[in-house]
Amino acid sequence: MRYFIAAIAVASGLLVLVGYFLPALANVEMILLNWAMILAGAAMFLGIFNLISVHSEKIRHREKGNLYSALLLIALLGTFFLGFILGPDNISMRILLNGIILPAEAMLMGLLAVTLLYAAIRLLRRRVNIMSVIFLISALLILIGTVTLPLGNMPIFGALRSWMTNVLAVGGARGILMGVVLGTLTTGLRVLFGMDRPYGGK
Amino acid sequence: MVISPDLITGVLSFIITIMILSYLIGDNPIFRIAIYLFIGVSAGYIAAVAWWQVLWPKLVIPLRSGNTVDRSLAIIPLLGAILILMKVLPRLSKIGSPAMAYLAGVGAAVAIGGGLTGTLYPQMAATINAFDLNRVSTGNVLGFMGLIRDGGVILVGVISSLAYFHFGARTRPDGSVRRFGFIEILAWIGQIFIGITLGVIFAGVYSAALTMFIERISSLLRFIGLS
Amino acid sequence: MTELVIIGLVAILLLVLTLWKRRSPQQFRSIPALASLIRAIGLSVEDGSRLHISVGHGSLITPRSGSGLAGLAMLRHLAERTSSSDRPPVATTGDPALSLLAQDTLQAGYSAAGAEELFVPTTGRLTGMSPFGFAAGAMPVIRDERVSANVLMGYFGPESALLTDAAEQENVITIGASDNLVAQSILFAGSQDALIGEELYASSAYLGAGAAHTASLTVQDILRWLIMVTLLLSAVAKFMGLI
Amino acid sequence: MADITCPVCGEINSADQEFCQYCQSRLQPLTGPLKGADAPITPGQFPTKKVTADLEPILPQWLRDARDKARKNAEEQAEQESKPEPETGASAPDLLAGLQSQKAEDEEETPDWLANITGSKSKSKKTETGSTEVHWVELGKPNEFMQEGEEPSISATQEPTESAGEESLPPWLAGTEPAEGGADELTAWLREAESPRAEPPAQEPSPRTESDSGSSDAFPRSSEELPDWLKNLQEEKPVSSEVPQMESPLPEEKSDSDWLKEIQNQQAESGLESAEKEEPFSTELPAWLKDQAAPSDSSLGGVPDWLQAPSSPAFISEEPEQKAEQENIPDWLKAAAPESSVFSEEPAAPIPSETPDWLASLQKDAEAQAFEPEKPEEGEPPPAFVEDALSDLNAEALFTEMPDWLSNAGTAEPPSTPSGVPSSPPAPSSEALTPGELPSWVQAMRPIETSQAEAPLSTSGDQTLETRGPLAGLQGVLPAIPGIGPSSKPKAYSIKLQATEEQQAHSALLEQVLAAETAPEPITSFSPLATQRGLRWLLAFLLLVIVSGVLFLRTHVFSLPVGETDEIRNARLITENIPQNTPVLVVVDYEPALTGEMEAIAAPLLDHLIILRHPVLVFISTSPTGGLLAERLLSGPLQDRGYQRGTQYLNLGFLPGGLTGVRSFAQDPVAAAPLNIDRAPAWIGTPLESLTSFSQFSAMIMITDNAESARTWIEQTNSSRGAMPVLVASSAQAAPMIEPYYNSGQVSGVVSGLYGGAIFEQNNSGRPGFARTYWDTFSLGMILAIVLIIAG
Repeated sequence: MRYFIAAIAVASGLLVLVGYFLPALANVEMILLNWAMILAGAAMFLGIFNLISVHSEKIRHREKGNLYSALLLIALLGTFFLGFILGPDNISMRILLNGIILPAEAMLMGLLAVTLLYAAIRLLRRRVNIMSVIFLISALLILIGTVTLPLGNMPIFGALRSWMTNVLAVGGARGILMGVVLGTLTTGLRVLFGMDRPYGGK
Repeated sequence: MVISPDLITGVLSFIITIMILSYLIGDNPIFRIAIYLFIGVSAGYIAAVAWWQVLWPKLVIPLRSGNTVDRSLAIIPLLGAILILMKVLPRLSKIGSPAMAYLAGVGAAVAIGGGLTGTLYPQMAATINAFDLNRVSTGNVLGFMGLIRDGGVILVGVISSLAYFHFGARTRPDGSVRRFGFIEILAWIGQIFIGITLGVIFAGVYSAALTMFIERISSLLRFIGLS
Repeated sequence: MTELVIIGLVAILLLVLTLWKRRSPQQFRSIPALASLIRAIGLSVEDGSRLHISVGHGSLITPRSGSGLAGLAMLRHLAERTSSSDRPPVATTGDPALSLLAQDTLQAGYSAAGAEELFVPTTGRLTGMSPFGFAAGAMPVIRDERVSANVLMGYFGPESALLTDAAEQENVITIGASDNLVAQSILFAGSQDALIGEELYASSAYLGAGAAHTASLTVQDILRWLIMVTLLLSAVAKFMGLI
Repeated sequence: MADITCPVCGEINSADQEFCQYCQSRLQPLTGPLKGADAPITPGQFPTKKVTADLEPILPQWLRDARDKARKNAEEQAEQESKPEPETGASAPDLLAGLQSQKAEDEEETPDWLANITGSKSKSKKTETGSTEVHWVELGKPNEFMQEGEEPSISATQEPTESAGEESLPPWLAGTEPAEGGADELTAWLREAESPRAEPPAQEPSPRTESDSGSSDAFPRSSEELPDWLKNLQEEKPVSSEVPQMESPLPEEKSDSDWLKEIQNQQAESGLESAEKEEPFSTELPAWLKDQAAPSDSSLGGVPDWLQAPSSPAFISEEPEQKAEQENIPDWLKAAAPESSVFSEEPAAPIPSETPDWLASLQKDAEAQAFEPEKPEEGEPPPAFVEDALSDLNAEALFTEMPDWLSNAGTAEPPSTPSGVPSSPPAPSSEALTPGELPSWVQAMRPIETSQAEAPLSTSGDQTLETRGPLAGLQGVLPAIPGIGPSSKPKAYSIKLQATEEQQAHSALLEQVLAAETAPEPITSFSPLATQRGLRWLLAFLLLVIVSGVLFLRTHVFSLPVGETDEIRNARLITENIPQNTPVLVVVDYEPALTGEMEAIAAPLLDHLIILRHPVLVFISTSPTGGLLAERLLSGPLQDRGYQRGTQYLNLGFLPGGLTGVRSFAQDPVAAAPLNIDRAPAWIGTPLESLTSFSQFSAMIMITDNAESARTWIEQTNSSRGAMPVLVASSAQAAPMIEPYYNSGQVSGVVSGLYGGAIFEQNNSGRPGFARTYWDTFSLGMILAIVLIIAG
């Protein structure tokens, strides 16, 4: 059984990969990807069930914060059935999006202004090495280059900011992204050859 | 009296914003209530969207009103979906493994293909094209020296930061595990470029967060009529 | 087609090196963050605290899945190592399919450690379906479940700052890695030890996940230098107008 | 031995402690004497054990032979003296054969026998001096003959120490020292038997120095003594052959005079020491048995032969040298007395001291010393032996009687063994017994017993327990203490030895291992930096005050950034050159979290586009919330444009599948996204109904907060879009990753962050938007960050 499951992963992966680069198999790849899309959609419902089971257990065992879990379950099920019945474009869903989801996410993002500043201030207390120093200096230069004075841009920093963003940072970004691709390549190949089996199996 | 949706939205938005803003003091029950409410609503909303914009058009409609080919093609993912849903029961979770294996295989292939075609090639091409003399004529760069400077800096940055990640090393006589001297030098230069890149991005994230902080405070002030 | 040839050669190289590495393991440069992670693993087992591993919210059907798969490989290894702990590790994700794979990975790690009966499905959790929903759902895990270390490995966005901040307020060590530069910059500044870029994919090899993982690093090194040489030669050729 | 380690809890207690001050288990009574016994407990002694047991039945036989032979001519004795060597060899097997038949029984009965002895011993323990002398008798035998003058001094010095408490050890040790020396000397003495005179002086020094050396030294030595002693005993095969030679010399009779003088002195003391003498008697036999048992064990046959003829003269020469020993001698000679001519005198010496003990023990009536000689002559004890041997060759009978006999001699026979014992002493006397001393007596045997048969020991121990009820409460295992005591003692002793020898090496290794493990782990680097709530609150307070204050004041102090960059200029030019009323694809790929920033960036761009070109906007998103965010964009920042869904814009909502969905949409937009966000058929009305391919869009505008989605759209639509311009409105956090696509020409124009939005805003018809509203606050927030980071 384990080999059968691994064979499915290997076969599906190889087919998609070949179709990715061979136009002749592009249609096959599209079909396989559509299936994957549907399975991902089905997995979404299982994810909902996972959320429900985790928090319902908290309620059942009266763990810390079980009342919050109850609130989460009510909001989850209420929103889902509302959207399931009325559709995602219903006015009620818009209210939920603009009244809860959006302000919550936006404010959480806004909180990062404090947490990131806090982290930057304490960075050199965590690690004192050349990369951390360069990190802070470049961040400061970008911030300074972004700021304007009442009378106009900061004289030199504006141009420096543009050059750092378009040239200096690009070199490092490309190097990092290329390295990430190399890691992705080997990781993906391990899965394709069944060396890694995130779907289970020894 | 009919309450306008905008008013409800505004009130909800104001309350949620205040509740989450209270996190600045520290983790507190008000903040917890807000985030659990948010998690539940967002999950329910996304699940509803997934149903209406994924499963409905791609699975239900073909099965209901599709032709034979569409139906036959929809049966396989339907079985896969059923297998995945079997994982609801821990005892039957193994049954869903084939479907998850399928997803993992496709994901690996997409990651490889996307990484090569979407990142590696374009980034390599861009690095090489930085030395394209034609760009001087098009005015994309500040003259010949500018092309040499920018292209050279980017090339050095790419190579050195790539070298920074080199993993292979050897044990020195003194017992320390180090890379070859040449690689160490390149890596040292690379960490400067990496530091600059991360610093620039960090500044961008901070400016984005600050913008959102301003937007939220502005919305609060607007709601209470102070702005 | 060229890509397929390259991928095929890389695959053959990986397989050959995997067989070779089993006989002659190779040494790798030291990565402080991974040394801290190894200590964190031992600590969580000794003091009965919990290890929190988050594999992010990179969907499997997007290019972001690469980091998610790497995070799962790490999760598998950590589950196998810490399954004997009083409080087994908990894995959080922001993508439903990834959460299912996380559960399967945890279960596989437990069974490999001979403790499959100790596996609890709810230790593989989907804490939220949107990036910030996922982060907001993972914050209580860090705060309430006596976590001794956070391992963030996968695709994250700016929301990762919420996780590092929650861990920082709990005085809990955080070891983070992501293929997203935004998350990398945040983790670099906000976590105790940050893994940068490609190091994310090396973590499992450094923890002794096996010959395949160490061979992967060697393959990456080989490809790395091929790319560097190609870039140099191509740049010169481009400058000379040869291509 | 200043301290005593509790065998139960291992705690250190002062030597004068009778009970462990930690666990209240008894320390002294049993362990004290046992220490002496423990000493001999070594593997080397193992063989001697059976000897003693086996010898019991034999003694009577050879005693009878000795008597018979004593009646014979002196010549025969001389002949027999020379014979022993050959005889021992020959007789040994016979004797052994007889012994072997009894071995099993003996072993089983030995416990009983020991139990009886224990009983008598316990009584002797009561008297301090007794205990010391008992030790003397037991261990010092070989030396006794040489420690005349010292004996009294030793006993005198040690008695007080004992009275102090369980310090029976020192005296006992004092006694053991000579024993040790004696053990060693015995062999030397036997070897040098040919020159007996030279021996005594030569041997005296060692006992003296040892006895004087102190108890602390003595104890460890004592543990070593018996092994040597037993070894010597085992070596007596050759020794026995020599014995006759040394016994023969008459000159030793000269020593008798000294011996008699000492005896007389002792008689004077006997009155004082009468109580003490009781023990010597009880212990004499054991001691006496030792001497017999040892040879009998190694060479059973040799012993009798060895003792038959020369025994008397041999002892004559030895006894005078010790007071305590004189007490033994009589018992000893009870069998051989008639034989030697000297005996007429010898009895006199031992008698005075013995008589009272004898009568006390047998008849509980003190008799005059004059009678005493008779009794030995009467051979009460010997008869007992003889009778036992004669009446019953069975060793069991002998064993059972032996204890009885001993207990009688001791005048106190605790009902140690259920069998046999009761007949001997009255109950009261048994109550008076203390278990402490017997072990010391038994020690010589116990090691052997424990090694082979613990049960018997335990039984004897049980009985000592019963006699001492309180102890039973303390240690139900007390019985085991006599048996286990010895084994536990060596434990403590061996631990000390290991500590000095092995533990150092082990500890060194352990230290190295621990150092190797712990050294490289800097725990400080492991524990994260402690949080600083104060700093966090300060930052939050400053940001809140600055942002809310400036927003409330609505200041426009800070000028918007000037200097349109290339990517922004290109973006503006493209929007101005898009054909009129053509479909423009707008990808809304950002999370609600960044709505504010993205709207501030995208609004000016879209506003400029709508105002100038009136395009038909087709919104699509790879984010589930993108559809409603697009609606929010049109109903918020672009509200003034009054764009209507269906006619002026189309909201396709969520495009699932990420990269796959984008690719399918690039290949066939209509098929990939057939429905509107409200699930109504899309692509109706002009100009959308005519749109069949992706390339028919006049432009693609990406509003995204991450480079991955931008990359996905750029890469997946690369082959489908042809020359279609691509504009990107990106969050500031994604700008550095999107720049490369602009540099590579895949992206025509980029507007990134509030900074870019502010620049674009100044060039789009000049109407201020969010950028202007936020800019002062934004600049102050940036300055605050700069200051704090530098200060931090």
